[in-house]
Amino acid sequence: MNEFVESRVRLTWPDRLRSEYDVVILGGGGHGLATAYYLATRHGIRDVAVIERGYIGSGNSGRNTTVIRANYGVPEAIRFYQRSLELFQGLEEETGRWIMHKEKGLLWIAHTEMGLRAERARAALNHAYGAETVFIGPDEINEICPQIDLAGGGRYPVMGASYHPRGATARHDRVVWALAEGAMQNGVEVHQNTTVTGLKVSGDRVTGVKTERGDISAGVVMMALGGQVTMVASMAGLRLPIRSHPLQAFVTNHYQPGLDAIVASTELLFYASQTARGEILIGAEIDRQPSYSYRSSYGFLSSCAGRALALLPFLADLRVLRQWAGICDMTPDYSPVMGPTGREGLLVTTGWGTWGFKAIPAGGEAMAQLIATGEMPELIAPFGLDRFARDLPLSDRGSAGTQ
Amino acid sequence: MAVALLRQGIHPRGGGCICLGGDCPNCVVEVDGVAYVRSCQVAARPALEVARQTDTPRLPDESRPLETELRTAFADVVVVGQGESGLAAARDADGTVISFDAHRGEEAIGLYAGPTVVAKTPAGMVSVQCSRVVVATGAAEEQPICPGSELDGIFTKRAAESLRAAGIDLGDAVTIDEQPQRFEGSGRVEAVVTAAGDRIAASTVVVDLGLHPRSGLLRMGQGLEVEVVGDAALTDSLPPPPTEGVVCPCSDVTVSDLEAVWDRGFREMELLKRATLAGTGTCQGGVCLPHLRSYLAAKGVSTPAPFTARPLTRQATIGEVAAGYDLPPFRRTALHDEHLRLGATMDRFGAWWRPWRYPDPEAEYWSVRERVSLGDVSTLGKMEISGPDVVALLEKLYPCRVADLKDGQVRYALLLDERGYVLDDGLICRLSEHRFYLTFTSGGASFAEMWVRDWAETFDLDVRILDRTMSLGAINVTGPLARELLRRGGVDSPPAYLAHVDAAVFGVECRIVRLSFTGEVSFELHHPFSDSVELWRRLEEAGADLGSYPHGLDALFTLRLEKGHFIVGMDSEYDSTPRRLGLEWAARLSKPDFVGKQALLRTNRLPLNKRLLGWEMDGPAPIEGAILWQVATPVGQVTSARYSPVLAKTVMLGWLRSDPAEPEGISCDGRPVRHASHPFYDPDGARARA
Amino acid sequence: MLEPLEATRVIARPAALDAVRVSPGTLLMRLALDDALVIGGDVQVDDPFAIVVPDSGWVAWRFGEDQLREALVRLCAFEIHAGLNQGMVAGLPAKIWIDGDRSLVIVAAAYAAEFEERFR
Amino acid sequence: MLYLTCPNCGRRTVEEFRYGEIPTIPESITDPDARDLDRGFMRTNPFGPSVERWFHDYGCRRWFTVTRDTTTDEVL
Repeated sequence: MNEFVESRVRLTWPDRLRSEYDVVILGGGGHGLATAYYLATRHGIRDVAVIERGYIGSGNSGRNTTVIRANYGVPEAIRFYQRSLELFQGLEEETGRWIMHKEKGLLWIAHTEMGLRAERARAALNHAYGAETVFIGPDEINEICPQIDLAGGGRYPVMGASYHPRGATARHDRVVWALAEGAMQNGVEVHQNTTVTGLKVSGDRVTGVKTERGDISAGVVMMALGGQVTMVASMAGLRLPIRSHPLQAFVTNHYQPGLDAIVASTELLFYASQTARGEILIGAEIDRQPSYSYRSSYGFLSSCAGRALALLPFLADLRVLRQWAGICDMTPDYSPVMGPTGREGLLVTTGWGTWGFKAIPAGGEAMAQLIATGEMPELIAPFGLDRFARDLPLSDRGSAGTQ
Repeated sequence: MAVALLRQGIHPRGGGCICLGGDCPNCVVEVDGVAYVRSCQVAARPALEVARQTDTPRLPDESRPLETELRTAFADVVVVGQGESGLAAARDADGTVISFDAHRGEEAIGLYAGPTVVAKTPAGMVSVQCSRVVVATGAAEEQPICPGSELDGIFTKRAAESLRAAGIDLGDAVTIDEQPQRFEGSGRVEAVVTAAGDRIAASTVVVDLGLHPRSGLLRMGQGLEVEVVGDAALTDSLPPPPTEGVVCPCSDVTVSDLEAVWDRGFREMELLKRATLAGTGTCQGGVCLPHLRSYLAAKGVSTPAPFTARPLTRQATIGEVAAGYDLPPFRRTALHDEHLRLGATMDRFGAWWRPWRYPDPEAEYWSVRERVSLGDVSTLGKMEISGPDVVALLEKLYPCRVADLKDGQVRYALLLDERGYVLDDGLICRLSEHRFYLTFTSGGASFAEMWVRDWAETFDLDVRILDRTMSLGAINVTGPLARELLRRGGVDSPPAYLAHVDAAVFGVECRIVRLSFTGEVSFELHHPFSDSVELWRRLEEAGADLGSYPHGLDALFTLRLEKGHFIVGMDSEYDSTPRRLGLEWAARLSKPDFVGKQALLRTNRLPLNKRLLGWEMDGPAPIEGAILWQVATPVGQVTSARYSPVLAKTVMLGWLRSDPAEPEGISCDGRPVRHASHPFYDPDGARARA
Repeated sequence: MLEPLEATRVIARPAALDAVRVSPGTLLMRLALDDALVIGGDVQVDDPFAIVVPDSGWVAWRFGEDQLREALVRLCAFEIHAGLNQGMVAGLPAKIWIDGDRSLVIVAAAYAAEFEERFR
Repeated sequence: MLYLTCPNCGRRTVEEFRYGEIPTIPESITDPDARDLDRGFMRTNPFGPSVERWFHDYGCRRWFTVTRDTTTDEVL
């Protein structure tokens, strides 16, 4: 047996889909399950069904590159992701499950004067809002990650970096399972292989969902759907500020631990880290064209590999195991959307772009609070869908990690 | 290589059933420092360094230079596999055919849209774009799943045939054709216990358990023009459900692991895979997939589909897949070597190399403020545009008025997007009634061309557009003595402030555009790329006794900041409306229409949440990005901060994100800062207009 | 074999460009319906709004066709045909003119140094 | 590896192009502010055929229009 076999989580599946629940959550990924988990464990709301089209974690929750960090570019986001980072730190203890959480520090490398300026500013802003980040020079970078070629292959000299020591990774699937188990133990029903075919609408109010297995009435319906949210929202006549783009990544065979930090470059547009199992995981920017296709491209693999090698030449002889794609829902301001939709009874958590995994606990916690209290929690109030009409976008493109 | 090792009595990995077909992980070794190499897929050559691989190899300490290249080819048909059916498919195909033969070391590693087949070959990487792919990859032999399967001395039927053909004596080999109960032995197999329970002593066991189509490429090609022939097209019959032993040799997953996670509720193929990591190793399910399916089928899961096939089907290294990729190119202005000659430190700004600093930064600054200086502004976006509808187009594109510009006049303008946010800024120069010359920022040039063309087509306007960014150089001659330097170049009537003329400077035809970003008299000399060096040198020579010294970007950032000029993307943000930037005058809302007008009308009614303001403080400049504090609360962030030599204080631009009333008690870097109106230097612009 | 290219750029109505005739020895590359790069000769175009300007922002390399095709197998991912080809070559925007011994690769002069390094 | 065919230059990999959206606003939105807001921020995000503009960045530098199935990336 390998040490990574999941040996503790126990998933308990319901026999049948009932026709009524207090809360129905569409999407059995990290955000949907975290919301259910916090509803059940923090608010005692247990009459909850999570409806999942495939298996739990089959969307972006199982396709991302598992980085946890809080070093964002606008104060509202820094506070939110810092909360998430802290919840992640306590998640193993809280659930009693090994999610392979490991703090390893994250380096965002700058190669030009403009890059230095951006990383200094990032460090200053994050420090001010409580997400520990410092600006460091090449010597310190070399100490933290000796594998980085400080000459950047001659083209991308390493001039400095913002360093975020609490940057971490965890095993994406295990986060999903720990939350699913915790929710299930507290009475939440998770229904896999259940496709939503429509929303039940009465006037301006959403009263439930229609599925291939029957209709469900619900006091509150929450959409936590990666990739499909535009279509489901349109069932309630709702338009969203979302465009769905593929995001690709690839992974190597496994090796002994050795790449201790998470390394990223906003100019080279890639980031690399080593998983608990020892694979090197490398991701890059989103594909430019909106698409729902999960097909990988060789152009991505080749260019991402080439860019990673400019900074981490020791990767050259590692064997590529597989590549894959997820579908990222991108908003115009590169920040998520959480909260009411303008349709009574319908809530949404979306726009999770390339930063959804790291937000799972805080997003779930806040959405659960919103459902339980009916009040928009202060932490996520700036992320409401109404921010566009109020002309208060949260422009954070520079923090997408890949932009 | 595997055969060569086995000939010497060495099992490449120490044990495990050998297939010699590239389907299992049981022959992986480290070759020349590269781990996870299937020795059955590599030709043995002298001087190759082969080492036994541990379960988890070390990361390499360093890399070796890689000579691999990627070649692109085109064909009507690509045939992957050159067994009988592959050969037939290649023979019968119409048009041009390219075939890959794994036996010659040509391994297709992925099938992508197009269709495009990428293969690793002894000659390097190959990418073939084609109309149709024929998958003739054959079938893999089923591996034994039972206790003892990790022993040495177990071979598939085909492997045994290959070894015998290579003259290797397999001794007392016995052949079994059903999954055995177990193998016995220590290190090397000593006996096999068959399904029927018979114990047969043997030091070599050949397993002939059936075939499973190598369907990875086919599954990867779903939705593409892909056809499958030969054994790869076999219907995949399930083996008997595994009962004991290692199912996935890559990740070391046993049947009891499957049982354990099944009991815990992991009942989907993907969940079972993810919870055990079966199928996620070197062979990507090549060994375990049939057995996992069979396991689930026995549990009552109806016909579990194989898990998704993803590239790469056969492995390549990161260095190999990077072959043929070229990093984004950097641009050089025509004056690149001049800057190097002058000792400049070059830095990249967007796509361009630009002089950041020359050896004497003080001279850079003071030559502009007190004498004359040259700056290379060739990177500015430049566009010529003409046509009957040109005024109509520009009136739509720019938030300022355009129609009233007279020939020879220049106007500074913002460019807004449809949300009313500032996209870029630059100049509008009117050449004649139907002809204009536009400039954009260095970073915005490429987008500007797309933007202008897009709107011209959207409005169906009759215009001609030529982007001249890369074909014209531009030199900024700036400082109180700029006029004198131009006079020496033969320009007796330089343009007035915010005007332009076409004239020769030292014999070089220039469009001389007068404005001021530095705060002093400034003439931008736009000229043919090929004349740049000549013009620069003549200006340099003629300016020597005027005290001319060139200035780079770093000095320019200080000079412009003293004038309070913001820089798009450095000081502005995604949601910077003219109002937030304090540039409401730049958007003429009385115009009938322009891109972003409706958005400005809409958002101007909303409360103002943040403003870009001027700030000053004593002492040295804080970092650009420093936080503005009101007592202990962060209320904003500095975007630009420079110590101004001429003003003897620090001047800054920065966003205030709190109540926009007059801010008080603001500090930065532990020191008090004052809100100050900008321009900080020469506020009425007398010097620039002089 | 690098040479700076002294050319004329013509932006004009497509029909006006269609009607342009150039003298023998002059190379007219039709970059787009309304866009031509003219090398080695004058050009008259019947469009009062045409933009006709000297364009020295390019550099060219001369090759024999076979030599060029062989190199392009490594440097570009599209199929080359006789006449003008435009696209990504060695990671940067390039124009390829295929015409026997007069075959050319043209890139913006700003990319000359990068291209030279990559073309090897 | 998505391919697009530029009407001027021919078939190229997607890396040579830049994507441009054609915004579609429901006719039911008639209020000028609401239309403007929808145009600026809301997206139809089609699942299936999508009419869109592409700019041939590395070639002729002109826009063209294609219909692409966003579920398969196939150009229709």
